Amino acid sequence: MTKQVQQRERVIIRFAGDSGDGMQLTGDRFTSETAEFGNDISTWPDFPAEIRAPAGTLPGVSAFQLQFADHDVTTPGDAPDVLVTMNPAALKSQIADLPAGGDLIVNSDEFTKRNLAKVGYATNPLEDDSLSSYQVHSIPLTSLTVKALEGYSITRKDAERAKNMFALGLLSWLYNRPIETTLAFLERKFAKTPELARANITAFNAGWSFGETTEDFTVRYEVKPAVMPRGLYRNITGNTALAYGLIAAGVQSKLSLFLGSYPITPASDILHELSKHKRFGVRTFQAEDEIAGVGAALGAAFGGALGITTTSGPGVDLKSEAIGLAVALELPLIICDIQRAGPSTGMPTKAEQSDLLLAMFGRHGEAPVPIVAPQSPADCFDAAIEAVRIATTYRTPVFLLSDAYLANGSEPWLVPDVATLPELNVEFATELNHHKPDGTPEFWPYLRDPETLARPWAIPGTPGLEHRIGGIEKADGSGNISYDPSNHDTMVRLRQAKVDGIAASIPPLEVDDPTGDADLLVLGWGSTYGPIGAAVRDVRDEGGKVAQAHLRHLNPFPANTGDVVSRYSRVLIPEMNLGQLAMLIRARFLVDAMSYTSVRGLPFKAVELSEAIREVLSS
Amino acid sequence: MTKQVQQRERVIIRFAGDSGDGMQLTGDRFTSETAEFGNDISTWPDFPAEIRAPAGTLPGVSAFQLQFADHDVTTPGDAPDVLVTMNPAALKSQIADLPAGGDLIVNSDEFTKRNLAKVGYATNPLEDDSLSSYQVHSIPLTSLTVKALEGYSITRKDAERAKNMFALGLLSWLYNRPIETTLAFLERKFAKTPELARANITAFNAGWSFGETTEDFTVRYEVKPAVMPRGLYRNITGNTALAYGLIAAGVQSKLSLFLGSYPITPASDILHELSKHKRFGVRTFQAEDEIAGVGAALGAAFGGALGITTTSGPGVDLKSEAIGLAVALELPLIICDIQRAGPSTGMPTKAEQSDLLLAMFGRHGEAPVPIVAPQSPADCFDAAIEAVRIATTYRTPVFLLSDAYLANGSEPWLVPDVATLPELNVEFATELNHHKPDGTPEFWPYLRDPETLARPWAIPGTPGLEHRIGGIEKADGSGNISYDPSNHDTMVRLRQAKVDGIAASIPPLEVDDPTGDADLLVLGWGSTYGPIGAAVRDVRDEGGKVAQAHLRHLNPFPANTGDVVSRYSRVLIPEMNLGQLAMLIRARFLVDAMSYTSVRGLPFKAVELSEAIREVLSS
Amino acid sequence: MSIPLQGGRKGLDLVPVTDEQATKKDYTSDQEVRWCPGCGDYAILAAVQSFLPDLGLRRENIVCISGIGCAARFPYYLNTYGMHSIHGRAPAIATGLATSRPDLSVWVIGGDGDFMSIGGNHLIHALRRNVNLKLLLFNNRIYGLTKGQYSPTSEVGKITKSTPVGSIDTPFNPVSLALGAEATFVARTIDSDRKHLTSVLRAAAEHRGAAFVEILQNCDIFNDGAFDVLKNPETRDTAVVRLEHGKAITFGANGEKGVRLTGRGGLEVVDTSKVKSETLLVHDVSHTEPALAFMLSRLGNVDDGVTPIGVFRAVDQPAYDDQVNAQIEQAQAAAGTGDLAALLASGDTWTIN
Amino acid sequence: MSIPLQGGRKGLDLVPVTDEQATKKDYTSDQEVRWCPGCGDYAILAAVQSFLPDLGLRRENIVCISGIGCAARFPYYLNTYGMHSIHGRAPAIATGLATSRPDLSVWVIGGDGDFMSIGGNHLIHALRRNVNLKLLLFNNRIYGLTKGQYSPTSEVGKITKSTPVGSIDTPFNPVSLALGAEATFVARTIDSDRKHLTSVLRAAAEHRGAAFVEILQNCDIFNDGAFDVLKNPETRDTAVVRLEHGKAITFGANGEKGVRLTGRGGLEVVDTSKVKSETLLVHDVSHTEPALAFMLSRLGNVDDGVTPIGVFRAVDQPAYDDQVNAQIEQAQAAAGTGDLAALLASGDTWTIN
Ligand SMILES: Cc1ncc(C[n+]2csc(CCOP(=O)(O)OP(=O)(O)O)c2C)c(N)n1
Ligand SMILES: Cc1ncc(C[n+]2csc(CCOP(=O)(O)OP(=O)(O)O)c2C)c(N)n1
Ligand code: SF4
Ligand code: SF4
Ligand SMILES: [Mg+2]
Ligand SMILES: [Mg+2]
Repeated sequence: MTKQVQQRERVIIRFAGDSGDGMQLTGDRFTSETAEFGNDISTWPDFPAEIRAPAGTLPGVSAFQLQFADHDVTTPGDAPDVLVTMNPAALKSQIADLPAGGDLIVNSDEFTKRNLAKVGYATNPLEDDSLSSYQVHSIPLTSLTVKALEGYSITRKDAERAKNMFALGLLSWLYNRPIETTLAFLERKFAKTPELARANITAFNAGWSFGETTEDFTVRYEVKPAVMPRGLYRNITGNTALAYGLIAAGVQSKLSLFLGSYPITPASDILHELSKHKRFGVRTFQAEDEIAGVGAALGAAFGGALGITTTSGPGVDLKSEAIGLAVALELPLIICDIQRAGPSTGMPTKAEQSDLLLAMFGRHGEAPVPIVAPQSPADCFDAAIEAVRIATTYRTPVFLLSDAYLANGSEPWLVPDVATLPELNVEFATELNHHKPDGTPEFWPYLRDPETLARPWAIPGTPGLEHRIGGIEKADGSGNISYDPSNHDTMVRLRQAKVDGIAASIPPLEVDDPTGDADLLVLGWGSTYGPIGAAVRDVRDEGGKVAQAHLRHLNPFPANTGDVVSRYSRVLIPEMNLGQLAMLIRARFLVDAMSYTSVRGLPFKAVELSEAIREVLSS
Repeated sequence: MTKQVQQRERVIIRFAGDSGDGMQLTGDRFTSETAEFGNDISTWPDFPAEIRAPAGTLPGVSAFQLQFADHDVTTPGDAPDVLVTMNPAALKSQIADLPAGGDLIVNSDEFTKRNLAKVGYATNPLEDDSLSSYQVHSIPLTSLTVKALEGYSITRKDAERAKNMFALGLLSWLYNRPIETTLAFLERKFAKTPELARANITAFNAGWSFGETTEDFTVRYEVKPAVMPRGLYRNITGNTALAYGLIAAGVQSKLSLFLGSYPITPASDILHELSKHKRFGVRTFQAEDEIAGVGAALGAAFGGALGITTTSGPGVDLKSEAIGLAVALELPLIICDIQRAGPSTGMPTKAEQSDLLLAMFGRHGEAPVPIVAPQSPADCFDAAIEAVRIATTYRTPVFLLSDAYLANGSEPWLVPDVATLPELNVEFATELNHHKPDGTPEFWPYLRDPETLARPWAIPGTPGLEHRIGGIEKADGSGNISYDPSNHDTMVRLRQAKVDGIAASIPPLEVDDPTGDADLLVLGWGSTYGPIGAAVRDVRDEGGKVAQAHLRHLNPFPANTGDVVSRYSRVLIPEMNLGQLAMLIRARFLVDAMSYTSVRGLPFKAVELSEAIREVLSS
Repeated sequence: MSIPLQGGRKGLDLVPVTDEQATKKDYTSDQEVRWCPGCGDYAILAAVQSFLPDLGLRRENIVCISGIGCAARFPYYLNTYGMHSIHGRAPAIATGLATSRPDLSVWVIGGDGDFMSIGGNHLIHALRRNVNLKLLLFNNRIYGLTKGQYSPTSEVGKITKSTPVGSIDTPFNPVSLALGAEATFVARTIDSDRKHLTSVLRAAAEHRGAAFVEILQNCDIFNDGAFDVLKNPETRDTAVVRLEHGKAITFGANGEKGVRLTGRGGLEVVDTSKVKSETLLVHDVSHTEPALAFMLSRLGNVDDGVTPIGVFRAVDQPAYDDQVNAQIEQAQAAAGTGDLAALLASGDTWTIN
Repeated sequence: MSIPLQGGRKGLDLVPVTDEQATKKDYTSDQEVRWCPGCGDYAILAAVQSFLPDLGLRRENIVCISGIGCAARFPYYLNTYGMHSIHGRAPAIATGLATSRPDLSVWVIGGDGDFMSIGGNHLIHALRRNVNLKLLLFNNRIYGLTKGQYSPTSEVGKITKSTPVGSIDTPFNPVSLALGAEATFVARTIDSDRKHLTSVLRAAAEHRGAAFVEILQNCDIFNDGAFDVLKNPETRDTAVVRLEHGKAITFGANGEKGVRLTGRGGLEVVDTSKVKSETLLVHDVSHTEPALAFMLSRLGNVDDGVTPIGVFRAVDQPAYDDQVNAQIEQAQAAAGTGDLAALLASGDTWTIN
């Protein structure tokens, strides 16, 4: 049977199943095939908080959504076109997101009485009328897979497990994906157990053939490759990009990396990634807690390393005091906060942007710290380099604010040419820099560079520059302990001026205002870039006039930020918090910025934002 | 020789000497005598950071300033009328504050070559012309004291030590203070060594007589008692008042106090004070660190105690995570932050108001916490009770923001009648409060009071109400773990609404605008009340029109705050930070509030503020 | 196994009892248990739910406080009062609760990350203070909840997500650390040995002061089989030494091995058939000084070492909370309960008429 | 006193040396020393300033890191690189420095509050990891800088500002705690005994890995005389036991007392005139297992106990930082130093032309 082929500009697929069903792997593989094919992609893995909640329960559902298109995509999409659910729990928890008419692929084998009861289905939704508004493809994925694998000398459990490859095969057929990367991947993954490799490949092929033969699918879809800049691409998650950015910054600055970290979701993968790169001289220290993590990083920074600490909200709380010390010591330090939903333990695997004010103000005393935020998974690479640039140039701790959504989400990344990476020239002090009244030369650890206000970085091992630094207030210049009231006032203002002065080194805030006459500016920061961009485009497509700007630097703001926000009669700031950036903008520039906030642990949907924008436009 | 007596409305005296010279004690005694006499008083002890820096050095200087008057005083005064300096270090470090023509009493015995050299005096200032603009009374205090004590069987060291009592006697004579309390005090203090008691009394009397007889002093001063409300008075420091306020709140609420604390300057004295009051059932736990301190207080709160933790900036940093947990648990908890100059270790004995934004935002996630700030030492009593009222009524952690200046400063306190203290009725839950769908009653730990949005406080030991709480997001009502996106959004907003709703229970912000037509409002918070009040009065005395308001509640603001700040065309916010309240006011009400800031570790002087006000008025 | 009791149920003296016989069901909450299938935590939960009713306490007077981690999910499943707090801080939180509420039996649960890594300081301070807490360490030698990093109890060379070429730091021996921290009650047991586990928990419950129990717990997912040698019927008899108070220390399927003191200040494993039985070390949990218990705790630290389980130490020393309360009672007995009016009017006062 | 050296100056192996003979003055900074007159910290400072030059190291390769407290002011006075950090965190900060800079000799200074209270966890973890740090605990059994609260090493019943009717918690024995935390080098000495102090510091310096030294230090102002019995010529000979490697443990003015093992797994003090000298315990710092050292550490914990000083334990075990660096070297030796372009282009890639 030849199937009809339909063209699509973009498709959104969501795989959902039990934590044990391998949905993340399935999603990853489909992503790879799709990348290989040349579509633009954006992905969003959505883990449960539990390691492995009891099989078949709602909390155990693990999902992976991706959007791919023949054009530039910035989000994994709002609502899926195709929802794959491997069990009743997945169906129950995800079905509300599938629009009427959407394709629903269901593993019917799992819809047993017991499994249905577990999640509170009184009747089998595959048999009652409740799914009538969808295109339901009820397929016994498990038994088809097991059947396909008869003859393989593997356990029944292993055979059943391969059902995700069957599903992947089916979807790969449906969207006509290239399958080589997956086959190669399976060979690699099961290199030690060739029988399993063969079985999984067979399951995959069986899924593909099932698509070919079953009458259930009459249409295949084609999504043309996107037009993308030429070059070498790979798919990359935010956490990997961030880790690579740090390594690249280490190479560019010729500083050796020292990571002091304590595991915490969703930041741990950066520790895992960096611990693999010993060849780059990266030292990773899994500390006893977050305080020791940042402390060790600061100690390493004192010794001339690029000190880094990675964590999430609860860890930032704990690091506050040491970050304050870093402010006083004026040493470079990178604090990566992969934000998650708070307060307290909150929802550890879900995303939120609610640590902005913590990063700004979460230390006693006046202790300003620059803040940089990436806007997409791949952008974590550049943002990390930028954070290192600021930290090393200005000798200051820097916050890098990512979030759970960027951390685990992925997108294609045009692998940069190393020659084009920013140069980060860091020089350690080697010379005495001051004279005593009697003319003898001496070393002043707090003598500032007149332009950057940075102090010299004189590391142990440098003869003649022996000096002591500490958290007690220091005399301007000499760095000796000083309780002089005016000196304290001077130093407090100098530290602030140094951070404020960074604005001179950062590019102006760019505004995307194609018609040039929008009167609403939508301003964002961080991971909302994708959905805001999509929403703005949608509104513009309908003729709405709206400008968009996105802040990479939250402290200090780019020098023109005041001009930008004052230029528009209305400013809308969507945030996944209760309006933290809005507060800063209002206080600083006295503009009546409006907040659109949602604190659901989920990224914004483009539709909710476009709705919000439309509402402002029409008001 | 009869001396001339001159009237004075107010006098400012500063005692300064080495840490070992007993200046704090001298100041305390003079304060007591003056209180006894009936003047209004305000004091300001200014300690060195060192325990006992080497004798005679600048860092070892300890000072005590007080202002007393025949009228209401709100500050210890800007510049002393009389400066007592016990050694060259004291002279060198303090003399700049003495206005021309001021009285300078110097212990000439200490002006030896060695002591002069120690602080870098090339020549003896008592002998060169450098002090010619002051009324210098150069008196060999040490040798006069030793001479007066010849015949006592005490060591020479003890005799020398009594020189502070000689100085006190002299000053007591000069201002004609009643001496009974001091004599009684010395008897008490040296009860175990009667010879020392007698010696010190003799030294005191010798100082008094010296005043009578020496020709150096031709004038005595009289400062009439102030007209003050009738009643019983005592002098009280902020830390003592705060401790008493907590004890009173415990009595009024019938909750037993549990303090979990780790020593830190300038908060330790609250721990010391509370540890004395075991008769009130107060349990004090000196924890291994600040985290354990707040943790234990929270654990006690879970058990139905009034949980308190006391600290200063570095400790607040460390407590952030546990405070976030308290926000999630919605349990009452009092966090007393006795602010000191930061960042990092900063200047630990000096005052600053730079933890306001830390208290507001220093936790990950959206974790709002109410903030209350006392405005004078005695006011710490009332502010503590108010903090407890909010914490227990709304089941929330509350910040009480005092500072080093309030903590150690003192003023006369009209001892309140216990019968007039606020009633704090706290009720623990004892009953099931909800029904399951099938009608069986159950307990919902997060079912809120519709008015306050507070949840029930059901303490262990209550049969039938067994329940579990935690930091993971909870389902609205039942309190069970919930990862439901909408529920999280609801809960985040409910917690915010609960804190915002406190505004309904607090008095409106009062404005002092005598003529009613001022167009400048000076808005403050915390310990700046005294100097702002004094400055405003000074400006008004010259005919300036200026209104004053002082915020006791920083979060939420009183409901009318927006009205108040919008009513004035100009708003000036003096703060001992870089403009933290100003930021909140600007963001919230979009008024172009101006900051006047000083970060010198010192309280404002009234003159600098009146100058600042005048400048605004004339601009 | 004999349970060392200092003065009977001293640890529970002040906790109200009930005559109503409760059951495991009464101690089972309505929350779905969310550990991985096969996790050792299930066995511990079942043991605790079964054994608590036997203490005869009023259920509402039992409180379970935990930090964060898989283990720390425990309180949700126990139908008593409970708090799932923050990572590492449960011993501190529980200290506040126990100190202010002598009528409660307070249990603290944590994993090896929770108790030995981030919470190490609170743990050792709670032990030294001898706060009346039962501290159960679920030691799976791995970070479970964060998906498999090595922990401070992981063996050297462990390959995990954060140590791709093997960990390099010497692990803590939790029993040694607790003994070095002046703990008055220290024990070790195994998740899968319900009887032993229960008897140790009961001894802990009845101890007045801090009782520290290390429970070797299997993490099915990230460190499966870590304790197999102690569980496997073929190896366990020679790998595990069961300490029993008042009995000579022997092990092996038929007691063919024994432990005795060397003349050089150490312990050695001997064939019981080859030595006089009087020369074997008789276990005594009540030594005032912890040195011998410490020596026993090291038996597993050598190559081919054996792992002692049971109660290492149980000595009677004043509990912190009891003394806090005693100081209050003394103050009140000496001078009456506090009089607020008198307090406020204390010190130098004067009157303005 | 004999100094136990494992393989000579192993601890300083990687630190550059100099031929120029430095003096105490070279190690004295220009900052005014600000401790109270008479404080024991002066003696320790003088000892360190005098002994460091003898190590023959390049001064710029020595770093001193402290937390907060009177003791923690130390770095300001030593003319090396130094950091006065925050309360309790110095061991963690120093861990980062030592791990990334094998060419430095890193000294960590803290008081009993700094190391044993707020910083207890970092301390025990640094010890267990065996990071190449010299950790000097200035134990004055009080909080000096905050003006006199009791500390985790204060004796029970101590009356201080925060314990007006006496403290009630059992103090840590820092040596026991360190041994329980797997420390490879543990010693105790006294501020006023310059010779002993210096010899212990030298042994610590030369130890590779974490060396923990408890220095009993007098606080003139808030805990004066705490160690008088160990210093007073009339009492010290019977109160102090000087441990010397390879020698029988004796004390008393003329060695009339000795320490030996009991048959019950403990130690006892005996009259040397009444026992055979061979029965005395010969001190050996190099026992693989810390149990005997632990036992010695308890000698002071009983009534009329004696306080051993000297090196309790000094064993050769891989240092954390050395192993971190070895893993890096191995990785680089095996596959070359990292190639950034290759890294960025790793994984599944595709090309768009
Ligand atoms: C302050 C803080 N840091 C880190 C984490 C992340 N975290 C949660 S549990 C855990 C460790 C889990 O290991 P363990 O305590 O051994 O418990 P297990 O899961 O193995 O039972 C970590 C690091 C956290 N929740 N909070
Ligand atoms: C986070 C923090 N908590 C508390 C303090 C206050 N503080 C400074 S030093 C100290 C303890 C001092 O005792 P110790 O460490 O024994 O040093 P000593 O002064 O006795 O030498 C304390 C509690 C602080 N500086 N920082
Ligand atoms: S990850 Fe390990 S410890 Fe955690 S629930 Fe699963 S099996 Fe148990
Ligand atoms: S307070 Fe004690 S420890 Fe601190 S400097 Fe003074 S004498 Fe030394
Ligand atoms: Mg674990
Ligand atoms: Mg101390």
